[in-house]
Amino acid sequence: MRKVSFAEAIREALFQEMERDPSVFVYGIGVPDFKGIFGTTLGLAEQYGSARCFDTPLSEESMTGFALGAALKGMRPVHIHIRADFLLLAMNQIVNMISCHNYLTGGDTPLPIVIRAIIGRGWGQGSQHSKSLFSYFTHIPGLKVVTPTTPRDAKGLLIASIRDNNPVVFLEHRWLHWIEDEVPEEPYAIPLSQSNVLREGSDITIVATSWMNVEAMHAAQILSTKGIDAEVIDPRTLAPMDMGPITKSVRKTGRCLVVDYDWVNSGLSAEIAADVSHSCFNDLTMPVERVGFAHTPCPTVRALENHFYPNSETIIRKVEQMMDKPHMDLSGIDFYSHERRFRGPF
Amino acid sequence: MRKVSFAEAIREALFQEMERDPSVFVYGIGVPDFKGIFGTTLGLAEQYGSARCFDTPLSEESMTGFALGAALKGMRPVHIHIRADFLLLAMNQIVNMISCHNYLTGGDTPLPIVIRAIIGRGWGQGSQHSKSLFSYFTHIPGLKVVTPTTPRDAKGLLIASIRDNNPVVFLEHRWLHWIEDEVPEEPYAIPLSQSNVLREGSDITIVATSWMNVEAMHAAQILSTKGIDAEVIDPRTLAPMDMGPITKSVRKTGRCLVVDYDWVNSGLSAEIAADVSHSCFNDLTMPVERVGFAHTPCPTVRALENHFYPNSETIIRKVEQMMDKPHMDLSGIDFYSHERRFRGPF
Amino acid sequence: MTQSSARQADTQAIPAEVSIALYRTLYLTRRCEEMIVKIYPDDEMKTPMHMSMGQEAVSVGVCKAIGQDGDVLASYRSHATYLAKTENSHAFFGELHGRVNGTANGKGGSMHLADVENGMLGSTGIVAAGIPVALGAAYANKQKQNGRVVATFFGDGATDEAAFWESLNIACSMKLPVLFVCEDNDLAVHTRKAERQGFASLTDVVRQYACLVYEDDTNDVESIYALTRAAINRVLTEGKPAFLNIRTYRYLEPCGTAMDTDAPYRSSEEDTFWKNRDCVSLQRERLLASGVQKDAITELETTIDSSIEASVSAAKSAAHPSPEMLYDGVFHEKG
Amino acid sequence: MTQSSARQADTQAIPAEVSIALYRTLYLTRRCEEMIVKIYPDDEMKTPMHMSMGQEAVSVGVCKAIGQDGDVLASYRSHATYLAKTENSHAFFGELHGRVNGTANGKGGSMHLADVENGMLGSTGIVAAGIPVALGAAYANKQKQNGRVVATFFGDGATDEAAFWESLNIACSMKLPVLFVCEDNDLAVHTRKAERQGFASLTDVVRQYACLVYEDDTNDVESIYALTRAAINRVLTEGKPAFLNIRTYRYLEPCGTAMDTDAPYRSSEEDTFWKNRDCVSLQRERLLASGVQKDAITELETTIDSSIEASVSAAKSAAHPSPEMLYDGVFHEKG
Ligand SMILES: Cc1ncc(C[n+]2csc(CCOP(=O)(O)OP(=O)(O)O)c2C)c(N)n1
Ligand SMILES: Cc1ncc(C[n+]2csc(CCOP(=O)(O)OP(=O)(O)O)c2C)c(N)n1
Ligand SMILES: [Mg+2]
Ligand SMILES: [Mg+2]
Repeated sequence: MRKVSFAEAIREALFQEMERDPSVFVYGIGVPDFKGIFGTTLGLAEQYGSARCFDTPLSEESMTGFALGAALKGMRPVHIHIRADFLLLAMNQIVNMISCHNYLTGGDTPLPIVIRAIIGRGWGQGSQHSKSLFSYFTHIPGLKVVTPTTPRDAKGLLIASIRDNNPVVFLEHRWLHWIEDEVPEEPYAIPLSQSNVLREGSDITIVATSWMNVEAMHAAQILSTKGIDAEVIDPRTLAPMDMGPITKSVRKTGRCLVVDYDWVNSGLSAEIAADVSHSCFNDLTMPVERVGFAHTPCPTVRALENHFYPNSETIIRKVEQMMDKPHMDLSGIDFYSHERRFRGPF
Repeated sequence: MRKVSFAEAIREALFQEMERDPSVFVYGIGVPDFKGIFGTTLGLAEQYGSARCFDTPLSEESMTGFALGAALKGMRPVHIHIRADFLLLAMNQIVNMISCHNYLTGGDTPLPIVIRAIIGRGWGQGSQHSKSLFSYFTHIPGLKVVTPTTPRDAKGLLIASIRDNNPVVFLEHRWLHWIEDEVPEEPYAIPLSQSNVLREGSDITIVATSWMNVEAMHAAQILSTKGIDAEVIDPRTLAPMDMGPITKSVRKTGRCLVVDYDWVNSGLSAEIAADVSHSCFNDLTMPVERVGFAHTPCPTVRALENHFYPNSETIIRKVEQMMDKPHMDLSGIDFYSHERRFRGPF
Repeated sequence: MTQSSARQADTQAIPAEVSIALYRTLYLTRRCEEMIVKIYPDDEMKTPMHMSMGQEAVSVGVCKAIGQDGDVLASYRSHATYLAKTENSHAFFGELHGRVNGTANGKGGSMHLADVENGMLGSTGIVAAGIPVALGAAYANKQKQNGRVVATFFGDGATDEAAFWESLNIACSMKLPVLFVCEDNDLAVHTRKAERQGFASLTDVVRQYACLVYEDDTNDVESIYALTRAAINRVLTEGKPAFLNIRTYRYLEPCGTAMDTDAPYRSSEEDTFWKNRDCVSLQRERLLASGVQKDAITELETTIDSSIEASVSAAKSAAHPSPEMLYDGVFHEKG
Repeated sequence: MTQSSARQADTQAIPAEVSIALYRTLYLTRRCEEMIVKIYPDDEMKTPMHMSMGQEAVSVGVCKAIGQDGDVLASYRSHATYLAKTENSHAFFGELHGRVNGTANGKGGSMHLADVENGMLGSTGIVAAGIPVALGAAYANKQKQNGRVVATFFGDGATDEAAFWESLNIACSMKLPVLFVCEDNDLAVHTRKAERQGFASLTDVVRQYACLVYEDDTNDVESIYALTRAAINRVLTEGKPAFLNIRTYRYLEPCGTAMDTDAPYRSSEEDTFWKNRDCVSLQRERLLASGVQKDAITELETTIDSSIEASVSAAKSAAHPSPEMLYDGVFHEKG
């Protein structure tokens, strides 16, 4: 099968859904410009016209409410933000308005809204261009939250999100955009709320979100050379989350490490850890461990950014500690490939 | 000692701090009007003038940034919102700006900002006037989160919050305003980040937030008549939280129930449960249990509101299940006193 | 940029049946609220009440002008807007009573009256939050070229809020068929416009935008109706939004069913001034003056009164939602 | 409401030493950025760069006018504002290099340059988010009656945002001593004002507010300085805010150090037009024309050049923050 990048898979999903259904439209700050949101929206305006793919004033709050109004009149809006941090300007519309509008209007009001936002990292994105905000959305009843990791999932989950009759917050880590893998050409939907076992293993269960799956897979591969067999699970949909495969895995391994791409305190990792600690109380041979951002604002300088973000090495060190293994020699292993790939400016 | 209401204790704290320090000022929508935010700001404008206690345009986002600017110039703003839900309009200023401004300016910039907001309940407050949003703030590095339960704590913690050189989100449950208890007349500060054991007990540890402490204490009292001795702990400061007394208690009881006044999923209850499950792994005789809002928007109609909110009965039922006790006869017990007390309109 | 203003729109051209229909709806909204005032103390409607009383002409005039096909977003002061748009006092009282025959099984209550199918897209308890929603609905109508307009109702207080200004700019920039309807009662809770506004005249600011601007201070439903009809024509032909600033007066406390005429923020001159131009009485007098028989009016009123009684009875005898219903409708069922 | 406009403010009254100081700072900012362009490819400054190049006259003119005592809030396009306010190229290059001699040990980087003690209250990566912050600082100054003003810098794109409109209203309503400085380069990333604005002229809208309005399209630092001095005088005597709309032109790509003159959103006529009125050259020519010796200018330039070299060396030889420093400063230590 042909291989395409995650970014290209997103773009293909948008093209195919706009083609399939004239009620789909795509908009946001900079969406139709010649950079096209890291290339993911390039060509849409040319193909489907400026009424269905358009730029907007810098007005995140109002352009989010806009999506609700359009959905109420039968449209399927896809609203794009170049950074998830900017969603903090739209929380009122997302949480106070969109999340509960179906509930407050009798329960039979389709609200097919997709809010796509990109999680920034590297090259000094700093405190205001690096948030993921997973738990802000998973906390709220009425919102679905989707975080694809692979190109195939990116396309299939975006198509499923667009076709879903509920509001979906769709969060893409910027570094995933460059990953290339096999992606079917024809349109297809991957059902939401299905966790995906990325790697089977018997010693420990690693539950990872978004970019952390890349780190977890890398870690698992290195760990396997040291005789540790890790299972890696990507929930893909963070809300409503499919806990089944996670519980099943922990029942098997007796150990669980949650690796979230967010702050730990009151984050999604807390929910997964609390849930696993509860449902696998008799299976766990040790406490569930959590790894996430350092509890500080994201620093700009690389020297500290490297300590702010967990990576495969963090995961390996945690796992070796959990497995009661001696300190492994990891010299010679390259842990920062994607970060090196990205050389600014933004 | 004289007894005063929680609301009166808040008002007294504001008076005494404005008296002590001319850099303290108090503002927000409706703050100096004749209703005075449920009476908590009455008289301040008359006493200290309209430059230090003032009304504002309906502009939550900007009036929050205003606090940051004033703090940067040496003032101590207290910004008041009549509902916590309205903070969703100010998330950008709180999270993207205020929480990290000290970090981004070298770490020695005092930011003595208090954001007081009231959590609504009852009489059909409904989905947009009932949020507590605890985990939205505890998740973010650089913010302190304070939720007093008793009148004495209300005064002492508000004074401590005003004197603190960091941004504090101070959340008051509306029903607590009516509670009367002993409160010292002179100004005093209760240190932040000190959990408070409201009731000692040996069978089970109940960690409760805000209003849920009232329910938990009520439940504990009923449980004691049935031979169950519950320890009730009020963290009071939700971030940074003092986990010491909680861990100590669970080591003693072996059982833990977290009763949060918020949604359960990815909420503060997840953090406490994950943390206790981790630190008390060998002490827990059963999984940590959690109780919170139903995972739905808050319904307006009382018939459903009663099922949306947990109360003492929910707690008792959960505890009896955890303690493996038979279903208790609770007939004749009045579980909704405060709700009955409150008869609209808002 | 074209600017228009009509302090007293031309009401001559309004056909008799429209005049009567306007009165019927005005009377319906007034009487529904009088019923609320009467039975609220019974404590069966456990929901905050932001009463429209005094301001009904705004909702009635505008909703009748945009018609059944039009779309509407209301603020939390939603009673008159909901009733003017739907005339459905059954679902209205059902919702206020928290019963399964309400608009949302009681889950919404007074602040969230809606009837999406009939163009009542929603009401919101967050000041100004419905304004952006109207933009998207207007965009959808424009895409569908269905000739419909959206009206979004909000108070003068809402014009302090960020969302109003962003939305005004967006609507003008995108040339959306939307009516911004400011129900200007001079008050946000207890605070006057003058204490909140950094300009002398809101309409003078808005006139600088690429939209139509209309003003009315008559409290006369026909004036508002005529002005809205004129606005709609131009919105559709000229392809730009309109801003309607309509002065009016709130009779009751900001939230609740009591009179607060003695409260410190009120003035009795103002109260007298506005009650002398009560919108329901004005229209009744106009009908009488135009030759409609008193009996005909009384009959119309009696019919409405008994339908309101029927709505209240229906609400009271309808069931409360069952506990399981709490969990229904968090997500839409079809995926 | 008083309205003022000065397309070409009176620059006659500017003393020679001020003219020279203005040039010095302009030259400093320009040369610092030229240094960035030169050494950015070395990959030692791992931080996004929103370059001020072309627009320096706005920051320099305004910051010199408000003086050392004034307070400033910058956007993410903060280089010129930071340097004009502090003239501290050492801390500047330290921060861009992520070193402990930077403004925040490198934790902030290019988008968060600040020096609170010296009135540079902060820079922000969120469009428009610094505007409300300026209000509170202005309130504090007003309370202290210290006669200081606050200037908040933002782009034309920021005027689309909610926060701008709320803040303008608040400042006017509260009569705050604040200057709203719009650095109008006609672009938000690649999008022109005309595609984003629902009005013909921003200043015409703002003129309806209770504030002073000034416009400038000269790109001439003395014009901007004189206009800002005039504005400050009136802000302090008349007790109201001022809005300054200053047309200018961005030379480089929206973020990054490359020229993007060929990008589809650019026009070469525009480029030529603005580069013919380059603010640094304009001021240099003025000095020469006014009789300042070429040698004196060259000497001044050489001094600055070597101080910039020194700043870069200092930055390069300063330490990176140690890993433990990650956790410092999340909270302020004194409680
Ligand atoms: C965002 C937000 N802030 C504050 C409130 C509290 N509040 C409710 S009504 C109101 C005044 C609104 O005034 P206006 O828009 O003029 O409407 P009116 O009540 O006069 O109809 C306020 C401040 C709210 N509901 N939402
Ligand atoms: C709230 C927010 N939305 C979007 C962005 C992305 N963004 C960065 S710069 C910019 C354009 C800003 O234009 P303008 O205010 O005119 O400033 P200029 O870059 O022209 O100096 C945008 C949209 C952002 N940083 N913040
Ligand atoms: Mg009003
Ligand atoms: Mg610009």
